[in-house]
Order: sequence, then C-alpha cells, then structure tokens
Amino acid sequence: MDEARALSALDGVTGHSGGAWDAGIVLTEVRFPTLLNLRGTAADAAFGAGVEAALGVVLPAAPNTVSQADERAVLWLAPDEWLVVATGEVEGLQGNLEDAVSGVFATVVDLSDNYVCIRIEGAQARRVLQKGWTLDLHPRAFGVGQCAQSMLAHAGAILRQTSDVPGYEVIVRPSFAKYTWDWLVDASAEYGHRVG
Amino acid sequence: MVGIRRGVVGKASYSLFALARNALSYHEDWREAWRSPEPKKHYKVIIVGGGGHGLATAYYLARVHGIRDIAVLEKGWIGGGNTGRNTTIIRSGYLWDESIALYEHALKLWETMSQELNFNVMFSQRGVINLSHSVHEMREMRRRYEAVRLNGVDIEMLSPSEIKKMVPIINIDPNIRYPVMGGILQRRAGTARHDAVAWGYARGADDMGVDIIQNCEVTGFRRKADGAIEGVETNRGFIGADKVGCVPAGHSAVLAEMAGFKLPIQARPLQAMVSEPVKPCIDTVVMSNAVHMYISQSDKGELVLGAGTDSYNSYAQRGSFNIAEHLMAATVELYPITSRLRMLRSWGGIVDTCPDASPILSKTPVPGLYFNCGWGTGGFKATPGSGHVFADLIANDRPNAIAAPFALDRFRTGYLVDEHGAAGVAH
Amino acid sequence: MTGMNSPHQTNRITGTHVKGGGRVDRSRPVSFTFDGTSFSGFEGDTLASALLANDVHLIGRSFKYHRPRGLLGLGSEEPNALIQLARGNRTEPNTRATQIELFDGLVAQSQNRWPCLKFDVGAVNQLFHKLFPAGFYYKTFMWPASFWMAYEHVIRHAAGLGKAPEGPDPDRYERMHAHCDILVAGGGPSGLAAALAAARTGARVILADESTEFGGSLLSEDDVEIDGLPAADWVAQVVAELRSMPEVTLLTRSTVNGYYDHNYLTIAERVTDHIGAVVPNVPRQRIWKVRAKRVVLATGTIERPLVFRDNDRPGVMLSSAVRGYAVRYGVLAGQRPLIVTSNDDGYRTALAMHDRGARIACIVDLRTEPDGALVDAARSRGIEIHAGHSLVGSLGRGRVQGAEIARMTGDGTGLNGAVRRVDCDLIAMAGGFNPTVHLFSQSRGKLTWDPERFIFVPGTNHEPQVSVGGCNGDFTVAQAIKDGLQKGVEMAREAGFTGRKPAAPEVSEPKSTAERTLWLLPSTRPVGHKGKHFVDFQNDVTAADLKLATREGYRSIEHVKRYTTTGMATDQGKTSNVNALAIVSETLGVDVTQVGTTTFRPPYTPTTIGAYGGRDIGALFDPVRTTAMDGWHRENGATFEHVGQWMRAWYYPKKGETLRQAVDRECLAARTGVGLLDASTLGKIDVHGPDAAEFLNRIYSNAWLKLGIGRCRYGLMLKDDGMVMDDGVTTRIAEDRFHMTTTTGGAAGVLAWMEEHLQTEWPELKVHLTSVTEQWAVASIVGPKSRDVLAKLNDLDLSNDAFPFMSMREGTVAGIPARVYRISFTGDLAFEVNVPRRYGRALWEAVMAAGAEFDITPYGTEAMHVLRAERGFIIVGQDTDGSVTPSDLGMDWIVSKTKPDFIGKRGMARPDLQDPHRKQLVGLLTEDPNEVLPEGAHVVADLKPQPPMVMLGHVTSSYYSPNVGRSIALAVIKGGHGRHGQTLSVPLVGRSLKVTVCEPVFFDKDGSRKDG
Amino acid sequence: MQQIPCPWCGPRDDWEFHYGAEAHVARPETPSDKSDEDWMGYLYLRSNTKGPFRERWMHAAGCRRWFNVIRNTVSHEVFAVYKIGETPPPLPGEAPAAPDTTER
Repeated sequence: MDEARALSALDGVTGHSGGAWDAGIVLTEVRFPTLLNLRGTAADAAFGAGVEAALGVVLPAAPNTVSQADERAVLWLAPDEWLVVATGEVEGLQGNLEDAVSGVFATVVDLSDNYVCIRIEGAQARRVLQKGWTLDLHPRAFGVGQCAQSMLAHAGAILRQTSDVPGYEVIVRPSFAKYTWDWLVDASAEYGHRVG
Repeated sequence: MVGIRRGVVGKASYSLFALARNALSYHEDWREAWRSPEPKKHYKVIIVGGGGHGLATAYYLARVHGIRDIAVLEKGWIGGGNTGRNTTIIRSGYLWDESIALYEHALKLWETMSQELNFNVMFSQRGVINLSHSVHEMREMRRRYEAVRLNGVDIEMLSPSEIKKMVPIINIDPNIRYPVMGGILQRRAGTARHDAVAWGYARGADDMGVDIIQNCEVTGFRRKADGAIEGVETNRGFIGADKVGCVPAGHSAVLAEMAGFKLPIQARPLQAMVSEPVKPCIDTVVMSNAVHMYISQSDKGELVLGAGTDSYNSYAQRGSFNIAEHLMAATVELYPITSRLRMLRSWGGIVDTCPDASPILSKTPVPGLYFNCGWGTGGFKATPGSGHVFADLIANDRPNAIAAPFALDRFRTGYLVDEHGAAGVAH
Repeated sequence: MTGMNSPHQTNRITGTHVKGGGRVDRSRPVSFTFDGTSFSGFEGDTLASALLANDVHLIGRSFKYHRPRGLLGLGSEEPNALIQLARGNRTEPNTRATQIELFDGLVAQSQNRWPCLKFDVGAVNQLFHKLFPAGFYYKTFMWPASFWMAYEHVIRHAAGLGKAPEGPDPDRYERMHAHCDILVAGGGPSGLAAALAAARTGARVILADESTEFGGSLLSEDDVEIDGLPAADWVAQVVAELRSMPEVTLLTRSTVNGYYDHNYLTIAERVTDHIGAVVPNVPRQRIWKVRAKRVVLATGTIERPLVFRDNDRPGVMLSSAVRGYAVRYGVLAGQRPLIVTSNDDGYRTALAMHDRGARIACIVDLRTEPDGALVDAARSRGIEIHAGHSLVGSLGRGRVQGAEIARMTGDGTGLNGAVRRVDCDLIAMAGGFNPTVHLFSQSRGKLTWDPERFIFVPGTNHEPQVSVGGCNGDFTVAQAIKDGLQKGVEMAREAGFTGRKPAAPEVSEPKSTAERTLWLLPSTRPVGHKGKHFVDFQNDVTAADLKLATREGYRSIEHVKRYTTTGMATDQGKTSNVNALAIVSETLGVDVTQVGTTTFRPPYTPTTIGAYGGRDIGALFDPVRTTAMDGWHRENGATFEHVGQWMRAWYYPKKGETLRQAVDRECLAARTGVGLLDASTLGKIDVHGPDAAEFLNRIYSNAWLKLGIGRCRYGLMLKDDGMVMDDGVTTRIAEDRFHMTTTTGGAAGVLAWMEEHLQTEWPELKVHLTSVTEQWAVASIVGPKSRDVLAKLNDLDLSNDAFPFMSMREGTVAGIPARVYRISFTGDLAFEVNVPRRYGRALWEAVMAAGAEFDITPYGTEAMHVLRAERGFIIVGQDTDGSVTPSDLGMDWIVSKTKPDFIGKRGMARPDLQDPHRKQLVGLLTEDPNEVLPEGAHVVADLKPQPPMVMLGHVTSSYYSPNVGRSIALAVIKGGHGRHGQTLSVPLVGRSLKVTVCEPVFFDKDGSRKDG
Repeated sequence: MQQIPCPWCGPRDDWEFHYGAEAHVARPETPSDKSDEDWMGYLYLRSNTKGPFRERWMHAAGCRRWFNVIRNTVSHEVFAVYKIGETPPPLPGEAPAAPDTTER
C-alpha cells in the first residue's frame, strides 16, 4: 500500500505542531493504528486461547478494561466484543487472529479506517476531558488499564487512559474527528495547548 | 354570549364597569368563580379529569347538549396537570386532513372564547412560525403548507429575510450549523393564558350547574351486570353515572387499566422553562424541529422555551437535564441575544403519546365509558375543540365526523394519522 | 464622569472604635456609576452596600404599580433592587444589586421606569390601583373582541422589567462534569463543619457557596465566638484547612442551583463577573454538573418580612440584612432605625446598629412580655421597647421618614390603643427565619410543617442526602456546627470512608427566647382599604389580593399563586412564599398543610441561558460529519446539503451556473458520458456469522438464503406494522458474511433495530453486526463510459459476462485495494468503488484524472435525486413517510409470497393496508414540459376556484429531467395505481396545473441500459 | 438525570441509553395465526405502569447490550437489573415468580 496517498480525517485540521512548551495540554494524532473489532464468546476457552496466541495479550474479561503488551492492546467494548489496537509491525495480524479463532463462532472486522485516534496529554488533560466527558476520570475511578465508551461532548468515543501524566487516547469515527479536535482545542484554550 | 350568563347560579358579569363598581367596595363583593360542592350520589355524566379538556367537555355538554347533571372529578386542583404546564401555543397547521380539521375546529373556538366565557383567556393571535433548516425540511414544510392551505386554513411561506423582519432577534446567517432556510407562518395562531382556560371553562360550566369537585380521585370503575358503566369509585366514595368520560391526560393508561383495557399510550416527560421577564423582544411564536426548541414571549415578558420529550416512561413530572441543556444551547444558537438572559424556572409535564402522535377520542370496550387522551405534545391548542367534539361523542354515543378518525379502532385496522413530522418537536 | 464630587459616604462607618469595620478593603476605593451618577465604594462592596453607603435608597420600581423600591435583603433573596448592568452587548437585565460585586468602572442602571427612576410615568398605575386587583385582566379587555391585540401591545410594553442586549454575547461560558463523595451546598457554619468532617475522612468533597467568601451568616454577626475566636476567624481557619486538602474542591460565587434525579446537581459558578474584565479564554460563568454519592444541604435560612401597611417603602428592610450591611460591609442602612420584631433576633440588629453609632428610634416587639439577655442588653443601652405593639404602617415620600405604631389586642388581631407616630429613617423587619428548603424540595424531599415554629422543615428525603443547620430548622451556630460535623462524617461513612467525628467547638452566641408569629400585622383599617400590605414585593401582590383570590374560589395555593402571581417573580418567592401560604390558610381558617406547599423547581436562582449552553454554540453546536473526499468537494466549488449530521456535495456549479444549469449538466453527463458521485455516507453494516443469511431472510421482505457469493441484491426493510422502513443493496461476501448498505439517514436506526432483534427475539441466531460505514470511502462511477474509466485503473475483467450486474469483485483500483460493486442507482452502467477511507481522496483524484479524457463530471445529491427519479427509484423518507407499504409503491415484486414470515408480513395484512384506495406511488407529467411541480404540492380531482378542496395526495419528488427532456414527478395518490392516464389538477397559489398520471418510470423503461 | 445501571458498564446517565418500554413482550412465533386484534396488541399496546415497572433499556453509547430494569416510573428508583433471558426478579412487594421459560 501506498502510505503517501493515505489521508487522515485530521490532515489539514491539526495544523502544524507547536505551541508553548509548558502548555497544559498536548494534543497528538495517533496516525493509522491497526484497529480490529473482535467478536466472540468470552466464556469459550478456545476463543480466549486463540486470541492470546495470536496477539500475545490476554483477552480482558472485566468490562471497560484493557489488556496490553508492548504495541498490542485489547479494549473491552461489550461482553462479546473487543477492540484490538495495534501499532508497529501489524502485517498479517488480522489473518493470524482470524485463523486463531476459526474453530469457534467468532468474527474479526478491520476497522482501522473506521476510527481516528487522538492522544491528549498534560497536567490539565483530565480537566479538559471532564468538560465533555461525563464519566469520572479521577484516579480513584479511572486509570491506566481502563477504557470506556460514552460521548465526548457530541461525539461517540472510546476513551482509554494511557499514562499517569495523565494521558489518554480518544477514539472517534473519522467524520467526527474534526469536531472532536476542534472541541478539544477550544476546551484547552484556558490552559494553552500544543500540538505534538 | 348572553346565554350562559342566565345560568343556574347566575353570577355578575366580568367587565371594566364591574371592576370599577367593585373597587368602591374594596373588591370584597366578588363571588366565587365556581362552587365547591359535595358530590351527589349520581350524575348523568361524570367527567374524570379537571383539566382544560375535561372542563371544556363538561361546559359543552351543558351548553350545546343541554345536559347539566354533570360532575367533573379532579384528583388535585383544576388545571393542575398539563393545562398549567404547557407553553400555551395554539395553531392548526398540521399535516393530515383529519388533524387539520380537529385543530382548526379548536382554533375557531379559541377566537371567540373570551367573549363566550366572559373570561379573558388572552388569546393572542400573534402568529406561529415553523422553521426549516435543510433541503429535506423545506420539502416537508412545503407539503404541510399545501395541505393546510388547501384545507382552507390560513398559512404562508416565509423566506429567511421575511422571518427576520418578523423576528428581529433570530440569527439567519446562512453559515450557522442549522441555517434558517425558510418557514411557514400561521397568522391566526398564537398563544393564550393557560390557567385562564381552565378557570374560564370551570366558571362557565359551574354557571350552568356543573359540579366541579376537586381533590376527588377516581380509584376504580363499577360496571353493571351487562358490562356497561355504573359509576366510579373515588376517595370520596362511589358516585354513580349513566356515562363516564375520561380526560386524564398523562394518567390515561392508569385509568384504562382500572377499566380493564390497555391503551396504545406511553407517558413521557416533557420540559419547558421561562426566562426572567424582559421588555418585548419577540412578538411571534417560533418553532424549530431540527434544533428541538420553540420560543415565545409571555405578556409578562418571560421568554417561554420548550424542549423535546424524553424517550422513557415517567410520571415524575421532570425530565433529564441534558434535554434542558440542549434547549438552552439551541436558544442561544438561534437567538444570540438570549445568552445573557437568565433561566428563571423550569418544569415538566407528563405527556400521553400515541404511536402516531395523534389523539384518541373514542368509545371503549366498556359501554358508556369514553376516553379522550393521547394528545402528546399538542393538547393545549386543542382544548376547546377537544371538549366540543368529545361532548358530542358522549351525548350521542357516536363520534362526529371530526372525531371519527381518532377512534381506537385505527390501531387495529392500520389507519393511523401519523403526525410525527408535524409534531416532531413538542409543541 | 460627573466630577468625583467628594463621595457622600454618609453611611459608611468610620473610625476603629467599633468592632468590625466591615470586610471591605478600605485601601482600595473603586468608582462606579448608577443611573449616570458617579459614586465610589470599596473593593469587597456589593453594589447594594455601596449605594447604601452613598445614601442611595431608591433603587428600582416595582413590576405592576411602579412603586419606588429600595433594598430589602442582603443576598440572592432580594426582590426589589434589580439592576440593568453594563452596556451594549454585555448589558444584563434584572441583576440583584445585592449580588453585584463592585469593581472599578461598573455601570449600573435602574430599570422598569421612564423617563427616570425618580419621576416614573408608569407610576400613574398607582392612581388606578383600585381597578387593578389580582386577576383584573381576566375580567376585562374583552370588548370589543378584536381589540385584545391592541390592549396586549400596551400591556406587554408596560411589563418586562429590564432589557435584553441587542447583539450576541461576547463572553465565553463553559460546563464541567464533576464527581464527588460529598457535595456540600452552602458554606456557612453547618456546611463548613460538614465539609471539614467529611474531608478529614479522605472523601472527595465539593463545597459550594453562592457568596464571595465562605462563612455564610457568620460574616454578618459580631456577637458570636467559636473556640474563643471571632466567628470570622474560625471560618478562616476551617477554610485554610479545607484548602490544604487535595481532594477538596472549594467553589465560591457558586450557587448550587439544581437538584435532579439520583444525586445529580448543578452549580452555577460566576467565574469573572466580579472583576469586570474579560480574561481571554476564561469563561465568564461555568455550570458544574455534579454526580455526588451523598449530598449535605447547608443552605441556611431566609428571613421573613412582616406584612404591614406600605411595608415596601425604600428603607423597609429585613433585619438580618440591616445587620449584615453594618457588620459585613461597615454600612449603616439608616441613622435612626426602627426595629419591628417577632423575636430576639431583631434585638441583635438593634444592638449592632446602636453599637455602630445609629440612634435606635425604638424596637416594636410583637410579643407582650419580651425578656432574656438580648432584651436586657437593649434595655441597658436605653433603647425604647414597645412590647405588644403592631407596626401599623410606614410613612414617608420616596423613603421611610416615620412609622405608625399602636398597642395590639391580646390575640394580635386588632389594635388596642392610640396610633403613635415615630420618626425613623429605616424600618428593620425581624419576622423570623424560614429554612431554605428549596434544594431539598427540588430533590423531591417531603416538607413538614412545624406548627410550633411556623416553618417548613425537611421531612422524608428522597435522595441520599441530609440537611444541616438553618435549612434543617437548627437556628443556633452551636447546633449547626455540631450537626454539620456529625452529618458530614456520617455521609462520608455512607460513601465508604471511615473516620471519627471531630470534636465540636465551644460556641458563644446570644441566647434567644420564644417568638410570636403574626402573619398580618393589625392596622387601623381592614386590609385593602388603605395603603398596601405587600407579600410579594416584586410582583406587587398584597395581602388583599390573596384574600380576594380565596374569596373568588382560588383556594389551592397553586391557584392562588397563579391567580395573583405571588411567588412567581424573579426571586421565586424566597421572601414571600411562606407568608402567602400562611395568610391564605388563615383566611380560609384551615391548616397550612391543607392549602398545600409549593414544589420548588430548578434553578434556585435565575441562571444565564448562555451558561447552560456552554460551548455548544457556533461551530460546536452540533458536529458536522464529512467524508474523505470533502476537501476535494470544497476545493472544487461544491455547494453542500445537510443530510442529518452529514454534509454532502449538493451540486458543483461552474462559474455563473444556476442550480438548475449545474444539475442539468451533471445529469446529462451521467447518462451520456460518465459521472462521479461521493456515496460514502451510505450506511454499511458487516453481517457476519453462520446464520447471517437466515437473519437477512427474516428482516428483509424478499428471499436471501440462496444469494450466491459475490452477488448483490436489493432489499426492502419493513417495520412490523408493514410500512417501509429502509432499503439498500446487500452483497454476499462469503458463505457466512454479508455487506449491507442502508440509507444515509437510516444507518444508525437500522443497525440498532437489527441488534434489538438479534439480542431480544432471536438470540439463537449466530450473527455479529458491525458498523463499517466509515471504514469505506465510496465513489460511484456512473454512466455508459464508466467501464472505460475504471478499466484504466483496474486489472479486473469488467465485461458483462465476467462481472455481471449486481455482483461484486475484489481487486485494486488505482493501486488501492478495493471492493467494486456493479450496482446502479441511476439504471445506467455503474461501478461503486469502495476503498479504505484513508484512500478515499486518492481514489477520487485518480478516477477524475482517468476520466478526464471522457469529460468525467462529478455530480452531487441533487443530480443523484433526478437520475434515480428518471428510473422511478424511490428514496425512503422522501417518497415514503412511514405510512407507505411496498404495495403502495408498486413493489409487490420484492415481497416474498413464500416465506412463512418476515418482519412486516403480518402488519401488511391488516385491513387498512389492503384498501385499494390507499395512496399509491405514481408518476405525474405536467402539460407544459418545462413546468416543474413544487415538491409537496397536492393533487386534486375536483378543482375548485379556491380552497378548501379534497386532496388525493401529494408530489413527493419533482425535477426537470434533461434526459427525458421535460419535467417529471413522483406522487402518492389515492388509488393511484388505477388512475394511470387520468388528468388531475395541482392547485397552486393563484393558478393551477394540469397533470397526467402515469407509471412512475420516465426513462429506460425496459431497464436495458444497466449493462452499458 | 437518572442513572441507569448497565449490567456490564455500571451506572451511566440515562441519555446513554435507548429506551425499549415494557419488557417481556415477545414477538409472536407465528404471526400469521394472530388476529388483527392480537397484532394491534403486539404492535402498540404496552403497559404504561405508574410505579415499579419492568422495562427494557439498551446501552447505546456503550456496550450496546439490551437488558431489563425494574424502575419506579414515579420516583425513578431502580430496584433491579437483569439480563435478557434471566428470570425477572419480583417487583417490590411481590412474591418471586416461578422461573419463566417462555419469555425472552
């Protein structure tokens, strides 16, 4: 594939990187991670084992949690649904996963283009998100290793915490990416933001 | 009308002269607008529900059909349900012929109501504008416009600049998220003082001998051996009746279950709110489906704002905060000057909604028991028309031409009057 | 500025001989204007305290009678002193002077008066006041009937208080979600104590107070000591400790204004209002939306006014407010105050004023034998006390100059002695305190009437919460703090924390003895005969009005309220509700509880609409969704159409082209050469699993089990009522996998509806549904030359045999992995190329480049509509409206007769859906081929000169078709299928058009063009 | 703003959900056997209980699962949450029902 011809929904939106070095917020687009929607029966041992074999990550059973190993993360989305987020070497990942679960009722759908991923990091990141995210992001309620689906302002989003800075990834559909980015920039205005 | 002033009880007529005369006696000689009688053992007709529709039904039963042995039973205080909780909009510009006929019948009665009742209900024909914000909405609006027009009812199409002329505070910038692309205006439409409608009908009905009994809650129905209605059980004892008309708005399903049948109705919360009063800044009622808001300004100066319904069943008379929040964002978006005005008071009603967003005016499986309900978000504007045709239905035991399409049987046959488009926003 | 004429400051307490010179910063004077006159005050003043310090007492006019009004209260309960603040687009009507913090350059104006506050023409209403009792407008303005609009015009302009700004708001607002273990509403003694006790357990606490600083009533008292410290110092100590705790959020200038279900509360924070300057990017106000595990209500009390004749004159104030101005702001509201009191608290005001240099005119005590420490203290200072007396009425012009007092009968219902005049310049009313139960009531807590103390107190609560201190009926500081500490720790424990209750401090405060409540002070003449006894100051509702309402049968408190408008002003009855209720119950001779209680609703104090709207305005009001090719459309001059949240290219006008010209050009190109459409917004659903075909067979009206792999089929979805819901082409990708498409608007609804059936009706079916709408960017290459264009980009065999109509092939297009569907929404040869979204624009540009030699023409949604209408293809939602069956559309061919069931089958069998006279889809041709019917126009058989006339149906789609060479239209007409060939009429305004009914297909009737 | 307890994701604001009205109304197995009256019942007639009510919700903004809730439609108190296919818990004050095998 010709990556030079690939365009993200945020191209032309995020502007040039820059901003004050001490800005309270750093916004970055995570460009084209591989995203696979995985459906199957959690209680089926063969399914879990297959996933683990293919990804090297244990299938998270607890709602709204994330299993992660190196550049592979599996996010719980529903009792029979997960989102695989992979960066780095992903060649053949979908095929391997499909093969690994082929013996059971399970499906894998490539959604790498169905989402855009924005990273928001910085001392004020939690405060900025809480302007439009209703779920509690206080460290007692939400931390690294957790994810949740809800709305960020008016865009449906998957949110996961990726660092204790704190840092988060916001996964939205590409048609909502510009809105989400603009919203984050606007919400960050009082703290200043920098594009990473 | 002179007729009702020679009623059974006979009260002094209201007028400026009466005010002046009573001023001399420090207004100490005004008589009660309606009596508070004890319920009798039996009535010819019992109306369950002392809201605008119920009181209007009793009034027209007495006035048009000469039946005066009537009790209106109200579980709380009259006009305390949706009559006193709506945003007072009156119009007849619906989509289907059946609806236009019903609401236009009501609108005509509104036009003479203050004089007929000798009670100023402040029916203000300041016009109602419906906005369109997309090509699709413009198409739907044109369809409604033509339907209303060809029914012989007044309606006009407006361009954005014509709308701006009538509503100077509206934002018609074509680049906003929901640009105003056009609108339809019904000039005869408008608003009225909601509480006054209940009081005016109560006074008029009482004048003709109707007993208005407040704090009287119906707890069950009693039926004769042949299945026909015999009367109602209440917290003040059994009251017999030849016929019972139920006009219980939000509680229609509860009463129907008492009578042993189900209605295709769900009770949903609907919210509205008013701002602090300010000097006149909007003289017309303006509604917008796409952004889910409608606005008018009361004579007191309050901006009256209405929102959409919540999607869940509730009898709590309160909706979810996000609906109110959206309403206010939409208000600022379309009317930027409202941003610094303050929301003063919010409230919620229980709306009884039918699958086709049209009401039920119908006989029921129980002979002698009639239901008038399911008005959803459109009940207030229908008040006089609803009462008028429901009285006719009760008196004659068959629906007249206006009421006929709104019988319960339509849910069996599939002949729905689907007004979702026209009633898409609560109003 | 009108020359800083040495500020009056006649009432500002100077010198240090008195304790507490107020909490204003005397080293920082600020200047402001009121009605154009310059004044000065100090930082820490409110507009109210600064006006009082400048001896300004006339501040506003009342709503109905335009009577002169001054300050009544100290805080958000103020009904009279409403101010039009600032100018231009920042002007703000109806702002309470008591809550406006002074800053340099503040501009304030009085309102509801013309031409000026002192000489208000509207005050003429007072001359006719006898004609204007409560509800007078229901009784008049009815004749002649046509005149109401004229009457109304006058009434509207007389009402309304302040003025709205004329332009958009330049300021920024914001909303914030927050979660906590304990939310404490109110930062007075009980709230501070509760917050402290809860915070020490480690719980997350939010403490919010509507004032500028914490402390509540303690800031207005000079006779309270806590642990040996002046009360204000204790407050500072507690606040300092709270501030040091990381899990505590302290919000001042923040009113907890809404209490919703499941402990969801809103707080309105005034972030920058008090500094009078715009801080870039910082919101002016912020709404906090808090979900709290537990709530402590510590909202204090509001003092009751006393109802006597002309109790609204400027200079008649609440006693606690008078004390507050003296202690907190160092301002004497009058030099010669008279205190009328039902209790000991009035004596504290007398002492505070006396000790700051005021000469107390006298204390009028409703009680016959007042005693106790406070009374003794007053006596020892030589203050005259008239026990068992009534305040008969106030005297003065524009401001209180005196009062009439007289001894009362023993039962307090009449007078029993001569009326005496007392000179005074201020009347302080101490009528007892009402717990501020608004938030408790909002949360659906049940109020209980305490008949001993004549107050409503919180009864059964509905939410997990507790009330403490004044709002719970505990009026002493000692009890408030003790209770606050106790309940604070209890709430923390309920929220899952452990901790011990901190020891209660020693509190020294004056002791109070019994009070005597009289709702209506006896006067020389019956109420309503002389002067006015106000209950609701802002709405001008008097005791006589309330009595009139009950006389006329308005007896439920809700009826009284609505008939008289008592309690419905911008203060929402904070000072009037209980008085009104009590007067009504006394008049009716029934218990207060029988009259009913008012349910309080949000917000507690009026809150700007802008704050609730937050940043959801302008570009952020609602997302606009765009496709991968959106940038290209914009760069190439497309005009856009909103379709739901999507922005779709509508048409691409070349320089100087009208819509019609552009669309004609696009339509011709797509039929004669090649056109290109961005179809990315169509809904796409991956239907996957061994039972996928069976599932489709149940939710579509036609048959799906035998569809071959790689083959496409058009499907119609019905609802269970038999009406058309959505349509689209679905393709079998593999034995167990289908790619479904839906309409743009229907995508989300169809997915949800299918999920519902899978999860709740047919859980045995093994099918997974995944939305892939945005995974794919879609370019439709359409027209006879489409194959030629695609062939340049593709290595597939595109021949009709190798790649037949209604099939799909996977391959690459322009080097991009693609799925190519040979489906058509125009009837012509067409290829729908799907590529991963990131390559959408690259694909589009490659196709445009490859098509250049064929003059490829991009077309938008308008041409798409025309092209499909030429072939009679419906658009769900345009040609259908939820009341149309497949049969009505002439689409019986897509309804399986053999399947035993599918969704919609039974519904279609209902009697009305079988009626041959239903509205059915037909084509319409106008007489004049250039005449395009308006969409939405109606069709009649029997044309009348004017409405009304009987309608048969309406035009659903109508265009000029350049390919047919005339106008075409689709319509739904009663019995339409039997009317082909008939001539009908379309009545328009001022003219009518004749139309001929035809089959709804206008072009390529035999469908032969699909293969090119 | 009510909180609806999603059995998987936990309590969430009510706007995150799609409301499904009365629970335990199964689509008839063989619709063709049903009278017009019966079909009206299935299409349109739903209990509209004032008080504790068994109803369906779907966590639209989250896991997209349907589930059942017993909620008081007057007080908004939530008494119980149970998954599709599970035996409905008794309404407040009601004796436990026998396991239900017919309804989903």
